[in-house]
Parts: sequence; C-alpha cells; structure tokens
Amino acid sequence: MKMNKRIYLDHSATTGTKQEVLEEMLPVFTTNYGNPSSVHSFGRDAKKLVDQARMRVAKALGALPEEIFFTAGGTEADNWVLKGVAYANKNKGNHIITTAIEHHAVLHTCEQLEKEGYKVTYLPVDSYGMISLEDLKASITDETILISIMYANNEIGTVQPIEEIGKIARERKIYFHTDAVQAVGNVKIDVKAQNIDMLSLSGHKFYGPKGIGALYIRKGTKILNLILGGGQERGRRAGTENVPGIVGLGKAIELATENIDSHNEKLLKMRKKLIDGVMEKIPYTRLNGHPEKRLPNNANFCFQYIEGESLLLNLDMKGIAGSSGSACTSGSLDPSHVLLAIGLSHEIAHGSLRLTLGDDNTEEDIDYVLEVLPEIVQRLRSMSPLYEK
Amino acid sequence: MKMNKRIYLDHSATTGTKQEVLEEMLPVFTTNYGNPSSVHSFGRDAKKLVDQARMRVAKALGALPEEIFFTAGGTEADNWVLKGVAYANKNKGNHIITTAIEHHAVLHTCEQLEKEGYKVTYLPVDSYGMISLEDLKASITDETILISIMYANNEIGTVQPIEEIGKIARERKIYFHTDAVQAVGNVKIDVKAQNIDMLSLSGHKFYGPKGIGALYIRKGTKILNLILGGGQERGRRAGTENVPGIVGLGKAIELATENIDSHNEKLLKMRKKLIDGVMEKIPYTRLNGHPEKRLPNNANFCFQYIEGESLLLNLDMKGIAGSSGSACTSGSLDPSHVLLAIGLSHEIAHGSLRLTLGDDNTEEDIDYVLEVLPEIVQRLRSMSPLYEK
Amino acid sequence: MYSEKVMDHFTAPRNVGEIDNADGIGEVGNAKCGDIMKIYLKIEDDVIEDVKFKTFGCGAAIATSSIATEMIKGKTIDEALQLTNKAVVEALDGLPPQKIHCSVLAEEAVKAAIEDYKKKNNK
Amino acid sequence: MYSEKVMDHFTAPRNVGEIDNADGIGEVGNAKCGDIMKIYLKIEDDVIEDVKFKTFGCGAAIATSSIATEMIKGKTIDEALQLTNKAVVEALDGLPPQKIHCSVLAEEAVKAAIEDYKKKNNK
Ligand SMILES: Cc1ncc(COP(=O)(O)O)c(C=O)c1O
Ligand SMILES: Cc1ncc(COP(=O)(O)O)c(C=O)c1O
Ligand code: FES
Ligand code: FES
Repeated sequence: MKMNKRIYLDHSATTGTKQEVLEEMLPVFTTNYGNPSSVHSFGRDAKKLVDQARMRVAKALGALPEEIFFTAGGTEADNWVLKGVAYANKNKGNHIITTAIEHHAVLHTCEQLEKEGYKVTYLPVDSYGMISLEDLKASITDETILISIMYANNEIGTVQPIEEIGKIARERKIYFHTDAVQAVGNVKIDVKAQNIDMLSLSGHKFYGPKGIGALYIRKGTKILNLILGGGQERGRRAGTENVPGIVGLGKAIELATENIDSHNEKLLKMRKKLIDGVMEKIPYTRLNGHPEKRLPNNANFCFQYIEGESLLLNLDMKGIAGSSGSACTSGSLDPSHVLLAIGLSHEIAHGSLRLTLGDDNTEEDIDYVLEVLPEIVQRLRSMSPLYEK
Repeated sequence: MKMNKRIYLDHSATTGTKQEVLEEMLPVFTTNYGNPSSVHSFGRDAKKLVDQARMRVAKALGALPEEIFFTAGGTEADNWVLKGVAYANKNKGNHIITTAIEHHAVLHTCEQLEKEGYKVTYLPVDSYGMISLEDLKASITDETILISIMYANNEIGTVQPIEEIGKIARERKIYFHTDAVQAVGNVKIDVKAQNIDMLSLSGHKFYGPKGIGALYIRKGTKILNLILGGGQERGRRAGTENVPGIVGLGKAIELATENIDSHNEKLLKMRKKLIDGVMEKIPYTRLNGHPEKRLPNNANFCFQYIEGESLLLNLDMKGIAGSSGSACTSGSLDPSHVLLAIGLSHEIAHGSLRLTLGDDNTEEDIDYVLEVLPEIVQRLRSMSPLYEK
Repeated sequence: MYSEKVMDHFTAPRNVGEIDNADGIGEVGNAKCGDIMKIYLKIEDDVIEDVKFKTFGCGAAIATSSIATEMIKGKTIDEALQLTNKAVVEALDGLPPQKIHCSVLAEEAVKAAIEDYKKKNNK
Repeated sequence: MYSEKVMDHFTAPRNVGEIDNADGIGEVGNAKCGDIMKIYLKIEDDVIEDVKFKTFGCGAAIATSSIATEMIKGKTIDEALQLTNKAVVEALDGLPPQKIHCSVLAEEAVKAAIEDYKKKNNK
C-alpha cells in the first residue's frame, strides 16, 4: 500500500505558500513588526514594505499602486465591490448584472442586495459555462450600475471573454468588476487594456498566504467603504494592515505572473495527459467546462452513477486530494450551482470530480491518478443501484 | 551617539509575533496548507488546527468553542457587531449606547448607522476617562438594543467597570458588546461571569499575527452576518479561513492569558518607574487616564507647550518608538477625540505622548527614556512661542 | 469528519450486491438528492437469512447501508422492524449532523424491504 | 515620510529664538489647531538683517519655519514678500500632502512680520 503518498490536486481550493514567499514574510513577524500608521522607524519600515507590495500587485495587473487596496481575501473584496458600488450609485440606478455561476461571495451578496430592493440579472451560461455577449447586451437597462462577471470559474475553469465584456461596459458607461480570484497567475491580466474597473484577488490561490487579498479600484470609481474605522489604505479600508500577509501577497503575485507562459506550458501538458487518460479509461464520463477556454490547471469530470463524496474519500485513502464541486459547497447536500447552470441533471452533477493542478505536481502524479481512479470509479459503480452493467 | 538602540514602547499600536507563536504557524504555510472546507486529509488536518485554535480562544475568554468566530481583526469584529445586531434587531428598537472614547472602528460604524436612521448615545467620560453607570442607566430606553462599551481604552488605558455594565445590560435584557482589543492579555476576562454577550479581539495586540481577530458571540444572540459567501465559520463569516493566522492567534492568546499575573507584575513595576520618573523630572506635565484602573502597560502624558509629532520624531531619532494619540489618528491634524473627551483643551491635547510597555522591555529601557525624554521636551519648549520661562 | 467505524464500513462495506429472486426489495431516496439505497432480503420463516444492498451516495450513505444490513442479518422481521436510525448512528460511533439523514434512509430502506416482503406474502 | 532636508531642518533648526526689540513680529496659527509660528525680524534700510522664530507644531512646522527664515535672511522686504509656500516646499524637497498647510503658515508668518514692520514704520 502506498500509504504515505500525498498528491495534492486541489490547487483551486487553496495552495501552499511558496518558500520564497514565506522567507520574505518571516522578518515582518518578528523584526519589522511596526504598525504602518506609526510615526517612528518601526512604523515607517512597515509602511515601506506595504508600499512595495502595493507596487508589485499594481504591476501584475497593469494598474497604478494607488488603485490597489488590500483586503482580508477574495470574499471581502467581492462583498466590498457589490455593496460599495450599489450604495454609492443609488442615484444612478438599482440594477446589477452578474452570472449564474459566480462564487457565493458574489451571489450571496447579490441576494442580500435584492432583499434591499436592488434588481439583479443572473446571466445564464451555455453547456461550456460561457456567457453570451448578446445576453449581456440585452440585459443592460438605463438602471444598470454594475456588471460583475468572474474572470474564470472556480469549479469548471471556464474563462469568460473579459475584454469584450469590458468593451461593452465601457461603451455603456457601466462599471465592470471581475472576480479574478481563480485567474491571477493562470491568465494574463491587464486591467487598462481590458477595461476592467474593479478586480478581486486572493493570495492563497497563487502560492501566497491565506487571509489576504486585494481589490483593484480604477481611479475615479464611485464606491463606498465596507469596513469602517481607522484611516488605513488611504481611508478606504480600515483595520491595522496585515503586513506579513501583504508582503507575502506582493511576492507571490510577482512570482505567479512573471513567467506565466512557461508555467502554463507545464500545466497544460499535465492536464492533457490527465484528461485524455481519464476519458479513455473510464466510460460514462463527461468533461465539464470549455474544451479550450479554461484555466490551464483545471480538469472537471462527471462520472455517471456514482456520488462525489464517496469518490473523494476513496481517492483520499489513496493519497489523492481532489474536490467535488467547490471546496465551499462539498459537505453540503445540494449539487453545485455551477454544474446545474451548465445544464447537468442533479443525478449527474452529484458525481463530479475536480482535479486542479499546481506547480508541485509531476507527470508521475498523473500516472498514479490514472492508475488508481478507474478502479475506484469501477468499485463504486458496482455498488450503485443506478449502474446496470 | 546610541544610533542602534531601538526601544519599542508602542505595544498598544501593535506587537511583534512571539517566536513560539510563529513556530506553530510555520508548518501551516507550507505543509498543512489545506483548505479546512476540503474533504481530503489536507483539509481535515487544517480543520483540526482551526478547531484547536478555537478551543484555545474560548478557554481564554471563558466561552464555548462554538461561540468563537474568526475575523480579519478587531475592526471587522467591531463592524460586524454593530451592523449585525442593529440590522437583526430592528423590530425590537433602533437605539444603541456607546461611549465618546471608543475606537474609530466603533465610532465610524455608529455614525454610519445614524445615517441609516438609528439613534446612538455617546456616553461622556470623566477626566479619568471613566463612564458613569448612572449615565448608562439613564440613557437606556425601550428602544435600546445594544450597549457597546470598550473594555480598556487604547490611548489612555482606562479600564471600564465591565462587570457592572454587564449586570445592568443583563437586567434590562439588552445585548452587551465590549471591544476588548486592548484588554486581552492585560486583564482577566470571563465572558460568562461578566455577562458579556459579544467581545472583539485582535491577534496583533498580544504578540500574535496581524490580520486575524475574533468575535465572541454568546449562543442565542441575534446578529446578522457581515461578510457573505461560502459557508465557513458555521455559516457566519465567509471567506477561506486564514489558517496560519488562526493558529497563531490561538497560541498567542494561550500565552497571553496563562500567566497574566506574573506578566503584569513586571509591567506594573516598569510603568511605575516610568510614570514617577517622568512626573518628577518634567514640569508642566499631566498624566492622562485613571491612576489605578488602567492597563498595566499604559502611560500617557501631556507635556504643555509642545506638540506631539515633533516629540515623537525626536524620540525616534534617539531610538525610542512611542505614539501620540492612537496610531490611527497621529498623522491627522485633529487632536485625539479621547483626549478631548476627558476634558483637555486642544492646546494641551496636542502635546500628548503614549508609551506602552511590553514583554520585550527592560528596566534599562526606562532608564534610557528618563535620560532622553526630559532633554527633548526642554529643547522643544525652548522653541515654543507658548512657553515663557 | 467520520469516525473510524464509519470509515471501516465505507472502505470495506459488508453485504454489497443483489439477491436474485429476493423475497423483499426496498428502494428509498432518489438520485436527484444524491442518495439511493436499495436493500434485498432473503427471508425464511420470518427470519432474515441473507441481506444485500446497493447504494448511490456519500460515505455516510454507504457506511449506514453496510452496518444496517449487518444489524438485521439473522434477525426476525419483527426484530428488524425495530431498527431505528438512532441505533444505526450509535453503531457507527456517530455521524456528522448534516449526515444524519443518511441513517434515516437506512432505516427506511430496511422497512421498505420488509413491507415489500409482507405485501408479497399477504402478511 | 519626511525628506532628508526636512529632517535636517527639524533636527537642527536654524534661527530659533527671539529678537529683543524686533522691528517686526508676525504670529500666525493657533494652539487649538496644533500650530503657531512666530517670526521676529531685525530690519535695516528695508533689508532683513536678522530673523528668528519660535514654533509650536509638528516636524514640518518646525522645518518650514527654519528654512523660511533662512530664505529671507539678507533679503529686502520686497523680495521677502515674494516668498511663497510653494518655494518653501520645494526648498525642503517636498512635504507630505497633509503637511502642506504648515508651509502656508510659514509664508503667512513672514508676511505678517513684514506687515507689522510696515505698520510700525507707516509704510
Ligand atoms: C472565484 C472565487 N471567488 C471568490 C473566492 C473567495 O476567496 P477567499 O475564500 O479567499 O475569500 C474564491 C475562493 O474561495 C473563488 O474561487
Ligand atoms: C480599542 C481598539 N479597537 C479596535 C482596534 C482595531 O483593531 P485592528 O486594527 O486590529 O482591526 C484597535 C486597534 O487598532 C483598538 O485599539
Ligand atoms: S447520501 Fe445524503 S448526505 Fe449522505
Ligand atoms: S503644524 Fe499643522 S500639521 Fe504641521
């Protein structure tokens, strides 16, 4: 038995912090631990570190440093955008456009805004998880104040036509926010070229620390604050800065974006092997998401007749860490809203498996998965009352 | 010249992370980096760490583990309480009681709620910074839904009569929240004995990491969520858990509360030396805050005829890190709202200096301050048009 | 998340399969909700001589099916009808709160299979 | 936060003090706002022969007082009246945005002192 093998294939749920990132963070815990708001040298040293990290994030996105605001993660950034833009632009309208496959950080905030009287359009997606630009155009009204469409989906990996959406939003003078939590480090982003007004990101998705994220807000955007208190982040986001986290985020985004091409090449090669192997070896299997316009590290399958959690547990016993639906929804009883939105039946949606590759994976890991996974699926199918062989 | 001397006397602004705390955090960045929501072993390991930290926080406060919710810091916890309780208890009333000397995280959120139609009473304080229980009782109306009074003030260190406040709140069946960001690790807290319904804390104030805090919410308390999204923290606070931060917070609160008496003894001895020395050596000086009911590490002075920032800069050049007002307000032009609330004139309030001691300070540090500070004050006074000697 | 007992029954489930010409068959749940349990009984003189199951569902669903079949094997049908989901949960050293409904399913599947037997035999 | 130039003038301010029987004295700001600048001028033939200041205020206030006195020393009063806060800020290699008002104070203090001199001399 290969008891000690641990193959992590859940990089879309979270990633480990890279050694180089951690090394930059360490002195900030114990030596440069000042509060950036303080006048003394401890404070000024900390402030310099925060400024440097802000420049790194700005550079990675093609933004200006003064357009970057640190948050506690992607969720806070998403909450901030939706509430902040809705409340600040009440006088202009009360309509928000988003999609049916957003992360719950966006969806649940939209639902809250609906309770408060805002109107929200949830654009449908096709069987690949792609929105239609025609739908988008048709849904815009005189009341529309915000278009919030995720860059790439966390479950099925589908990448939306961000540049085209940006163009439409700009022409109609409507703010465009994109939840890029899954995109940073995987696709090239340029907020100016792509006409993005706001963008959320989260450090732990690209080998940075957990509990730190950022919101890019284009200069001149009307948005209210979410977290009130001290004057940190130029008066836009209160709370003593998480300096080690900010430093780690800065280093991680630099590493993740500086050689994105060679990084993706390796991922794409492994992913092809994984997807081809699974589709070939396991019958009654469906690949979810778009065949090409998808995150380079994402593979998402539905295995008919079996249920995701028992599949995950079996894989885990073999040392393979995957997920079924997103990390947030597994453990709940409903199948993922994303899989339902691409038109899967509940029955099929329950049998989903997401494997997301990362820098620490090797071709051997894929070989091992291709050895172990077919057996497990077969065993579970043989126990399933739905499977008539 | 003692160029390399760096004496940190700004522990109320923030503290460095203790080595023992950092050591528990390190493997969580690079090895146990799973997402606690994940089904696989990486996720389960992370979840165990979060559960352990939650137990440690609960133990330190005399609460149950299921009453502890992790946040991004004290500010988020304060925002959550005020908005969450106000929105959830609208049907019961629209009146909140707080004090004039709260942290801006509380005050600015209260101001926001006032804009939304809530009524807020800001209790005045006496010259020591103490509220009056009679005032509190008199301000309660049938509409009162929340009393939010800080445990200890961040600038002048005054500790409020929390147990008595808790009793009054409980008798009148009104929720009682206390911002204990400055109190944890300095005073003994028992939320049950003190009838506290909600309590905010922040890791970096007691040698834990920045960017992590917690809110204690007594079971059965009606409060809405602030940050919406995934189902983390039993559906009460969304966002991938900051596992290293949570682990660090857990360890730090254990260290900070387990031998609070011996720790305080050392601080009190140093503080007495500092206060006695300053009052003796520097004329026209006022000690702010309560003579006894104050944080064991807090000394806050006003030096007549001089201004705080130039004092701080001079101290900094001698390697001493202090603050004037709170870290959040220095750098702004207005004198601290706390110093004005205890009845100081603007003129006097501008000349304040806060020195807050910590575990890394020694008697020699105090000797050095007592050597350097009088000279600096004298020099600035000699430059001041207000000082006629 | 799961107890050792659950993991044991999940990893090596007892009585998986079908019984040809079973005396009673019970099927509960539905695929839409992510769980179906099907139980087959071989009964002689009102005693459950053999039992098999097939389950589509999560780890808890498989484990509860497995232990429930063990618990009723060799029992009379009256004894088997006494099986409660609580007994199943206890036998597994507990289940996470959101998984309790799997144990309810196991209880219902056993009852449905016995009902089926009774109906077929006009009892 | 502050430039080296600011820190230099803050650490070792030039022309601190008072002038007995000064020909012109200007005081601006008030303690309520946290800043007062008082400038003393010794003037001969409309030329500023000597200048001293006293300041209650932040680091920037002290530095701007110091450099402003340097900038006007030896100048005619007409030249000194040309002193702008912008020139003071530039001479200090910049000031943080929230500290610009200190430089305005320096300009105003110089002007007030010259006004005082003019008034006393009926100019
Ligand atoms: C697309 C997307 N948006 C938002 C989030 C929320 O980020 P975080 O959990 O770091 O707050 C996630 C990840 O969980 C995500 O995948
Ligand atoms: C009394 C008090 N409340 C709240 C806060 C806010 O905590 P944080 O900055 O960690 O969010 C602070 C510290 O800044 C504080 O001293
Ligand atoms: S099958 Fe429903 S959760 Fe177990
Ligand atoms: S004296 Fe006003 S900020 Fe400088």
